[in-house]
Order: sequence, then C-alpha cells, then structure tokens
Amino acid sequence: HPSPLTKARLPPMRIRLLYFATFKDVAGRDSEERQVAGGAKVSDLWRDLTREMPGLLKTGSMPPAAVNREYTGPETVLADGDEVAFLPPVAGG
Amino acid sequence: HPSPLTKARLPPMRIRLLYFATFKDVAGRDSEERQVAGGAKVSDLWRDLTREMPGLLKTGSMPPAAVNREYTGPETVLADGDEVAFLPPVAGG
Amino acid sequence: MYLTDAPIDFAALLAAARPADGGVCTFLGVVRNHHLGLPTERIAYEAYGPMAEAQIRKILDGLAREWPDAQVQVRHRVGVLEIGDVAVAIVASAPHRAEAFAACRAAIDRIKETVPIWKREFHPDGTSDWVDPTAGSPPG
Amino acid sequence: MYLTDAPIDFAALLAAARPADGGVCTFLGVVRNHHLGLPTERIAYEAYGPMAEAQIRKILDGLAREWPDAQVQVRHRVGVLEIGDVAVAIVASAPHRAEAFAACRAAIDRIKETVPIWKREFHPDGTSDWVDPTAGSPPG
Repeated sequence: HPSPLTKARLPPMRIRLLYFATFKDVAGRDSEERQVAGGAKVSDLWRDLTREMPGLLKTGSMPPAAVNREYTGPETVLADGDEVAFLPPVAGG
Repeated sequence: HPSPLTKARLPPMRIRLLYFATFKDVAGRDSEERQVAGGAKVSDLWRDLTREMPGLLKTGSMPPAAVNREYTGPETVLADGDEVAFLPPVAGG
Repeated sequence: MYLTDAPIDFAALLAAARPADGGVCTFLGVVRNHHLGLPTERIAYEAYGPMAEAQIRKILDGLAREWPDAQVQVRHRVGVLEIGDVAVAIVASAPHRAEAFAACRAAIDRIKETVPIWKREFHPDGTSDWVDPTAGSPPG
Repeated sequence: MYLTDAPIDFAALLAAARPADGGVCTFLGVVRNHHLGLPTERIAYEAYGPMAEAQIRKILDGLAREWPDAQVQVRHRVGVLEIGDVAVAIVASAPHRAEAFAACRAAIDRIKETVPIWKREFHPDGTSDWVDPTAGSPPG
C-alpha cells in the first residue's frame, strides 16, 4: 500500500526572507533567498534562524511574522516563493 | 429706634445692559443704560426685562447671566456701574 | 487675543510646538454646508468680545492645571464666514499624544459650552436662524 | 501611497475635507528632542514599504466601517528626519467632532501598533538605538 504523504516527502522550497531594523543589524543583510524543508512552518523557520543567529533572540519569544506582507501566526505553513519577514517591535508615528 | 437698612432704602443704581444674538433681535438694540432699584439681584432684573419684552422668554427659564464679564448666578446683587448681560445659548466653534 | 476677524493662521499656531513636543493634536471647526437638515450658505459669528477672551483664558488656565505638559492655543473667528472657512482652531502639543488629544478635546468642548459666541446661519432661501445647540442634534 | 520620503504637505491633506464636514481633528507626530531621558539629534525611519502601505490601507478600511461618517487621511515619512519634522500626519474630518476625534485617535493608535515602520534614534554623542516602544515609557 502507498505510504502517506509525509512532511519529509515534500520537496524543499525557496523563500525570500527580509530583515528590518535590529534584525537587519544582527543578520548583516536586508534580505536573502533561503531553502526550507517542504511543509515547514513559520515557527520552524524562526527556530532555524535563531540557531544560526542567536542575536535575533534579544526580543524574546518569536516576534510577529509576516508572510507575503500580511501578519500571520507561527503555525502557518510556508509555500514556495513566499516573502517572509520577522518584525522587530514596530515604532512608527 | 433706627429703622433697618432695607432694600427700599438703598439708592437706585445705573447699570449697562448688553444684548446678544436672539436677545438683540428681540430688544432691537445691542446695549442700554438702565436704572435698577438699589439692592436688585440679577433675577430681579431678568423679571423686569421679561415683563417688558416677553419675547426674551423663548429660551425658557432665566438664561446664564454675566456681570462684569463673568458668569454669575441669579442671586447676585447688582452694583452701580455693573456691566450685565443675559446670554442666549452659546454656539461657538 | 483669541478672537480674530481675519483668517486664522493655522501654520503659525502649529509652528509654536516646542522641540520637546512629540504629539500635536489639532481641531478645526469648519463652516459646513448643512445643519439639522437645512442647507447653510454662510454663518455670521458674533461674540461678547471681552468676556469671550476672558473665558477662553480661563479655559486655557484650567487645561494647564489638568494637563501641565500640554501647550494649547486657540483662535476663534468672528464675522461672516463662508462654507469651508475655519471658525475655530485648537492646537494642543505635548511630549506624548495622550495629553495632546485630551487637552485638545477638552478645549473645544469647553469653548463650545461656555464661551459667549453665537452664530447666525444664513440659508439659500434668504432666511436665517440663530443656532441653538441646546435645541437639536449635537453641533459639529 | 501613504509613505513618503518628502516633507508631508499637511495643507493639502486639510484641503480634502468635504463641504459637509464641520469637524476636522488632526494628529501630527513630530520628531522630538528627547526619548526616555536621552537627547535625540535626528531619527531615521525605515519601513517594510509594501506591507506598511497594505497595513495602513487595512486600518483605514476598518476606520471607515467603525466611523462611516469620517474621512481619514494618513501620511508617514521615511528616511532621516530632524527635530521638529513631521513624521506622521493624520487628518480625520466628519460632520461632527466626536467622530473626527475618535477616528483620528484610533488611526494613530493602530498605526503605532501594527504598521511595520521602525525608527533609529541618533544621539548627540554619536550613538544610536532602534526604538522599542514595548520596552519603556509610552511613545509620543
């Protein structure tokens, strides 16, 4: 019988990741193309990023995230071509 | 024995009375010099005026009054030389 | 002098905000083309001038006690105004926006309640009325 | 376009009030010379531009549902601003002042809460900080 379609079986995806303000300072860049595992969620991406750049954690827990320019939650599953940003505390006005 | 100093014994006073807005329309003038009895209160003046010009009563009971450019109550006793105005509902802004 | 028969120089009021002020809340009362369902063509504002000046001064003194960080400025037109003309301008500036909003709102509310200014509305049919805010819908 | 790297033309925003509007409440966020007790020399505003535009649009749509009589306009600067420069301008006009004040206040509150704009403050000693409104006193 066929095996279930598991997360591991999904092909990897490419997303565009944007950095702003203090996160841009930590990352040393304002954007990057990045490969993520098929089926990865926003929270998975944040976990990976903070392992690479612990400096991102200075804002504490996962900051607000945007996918394709809309606020979204940590459980959102990413799709190929998504534009993703984690947002430091906003300070407009 | 001396008689008490009653209201009737006080000399008459002259006041300056100002009319604004709808009261000016009713009175047909914007100001007048007026003689009032010694010891007269603001409420006495209003009673006299409304007897002469019942049209003033269209705003109902005694409107806010000002003596010498300050809001005051109906029991205030007038003094010679006072500037007095009864104020229709204000509508600035 | 808070009353003026010349157009209000709003830019000059704004320019008075202090370098420490981060929030500026303003209110402009503008002559609108209707009131209580009737069309308005223009409005004549009449004031008990010296008392109106004194009342506005008192209101500003009260605001300064309640919101000591706010600086509030007021100008009110008298005379004949056309639709779109600014009848009253309030500029409240403060380090933070909460005080600026509160002081600005209190300023216009108190001015409308207590300052001896009246307005006669002229309608397109040639009639006119003294506006009585105590008689109908809330004023603008 | 709600974001601009040029000075905000406040007079043009004001001129958009409609003939039926009797009350215009505005808010100007101005670069002030201090924050959390530290002197400020200038501020650089950075935005996630396309998302900021979309967020402001959403905020305005929400305001239009809550205060259908109010018309609200927004402009926000990006780039380097000096003390006294206007960083954000809100103009809310409505037939009556209550809606104008409410819509104006809600506009600036929501913009400060959710629009992806950041500011880096430069101090006279050459240091700079990204402002974190969640960390200290309320912003202006």
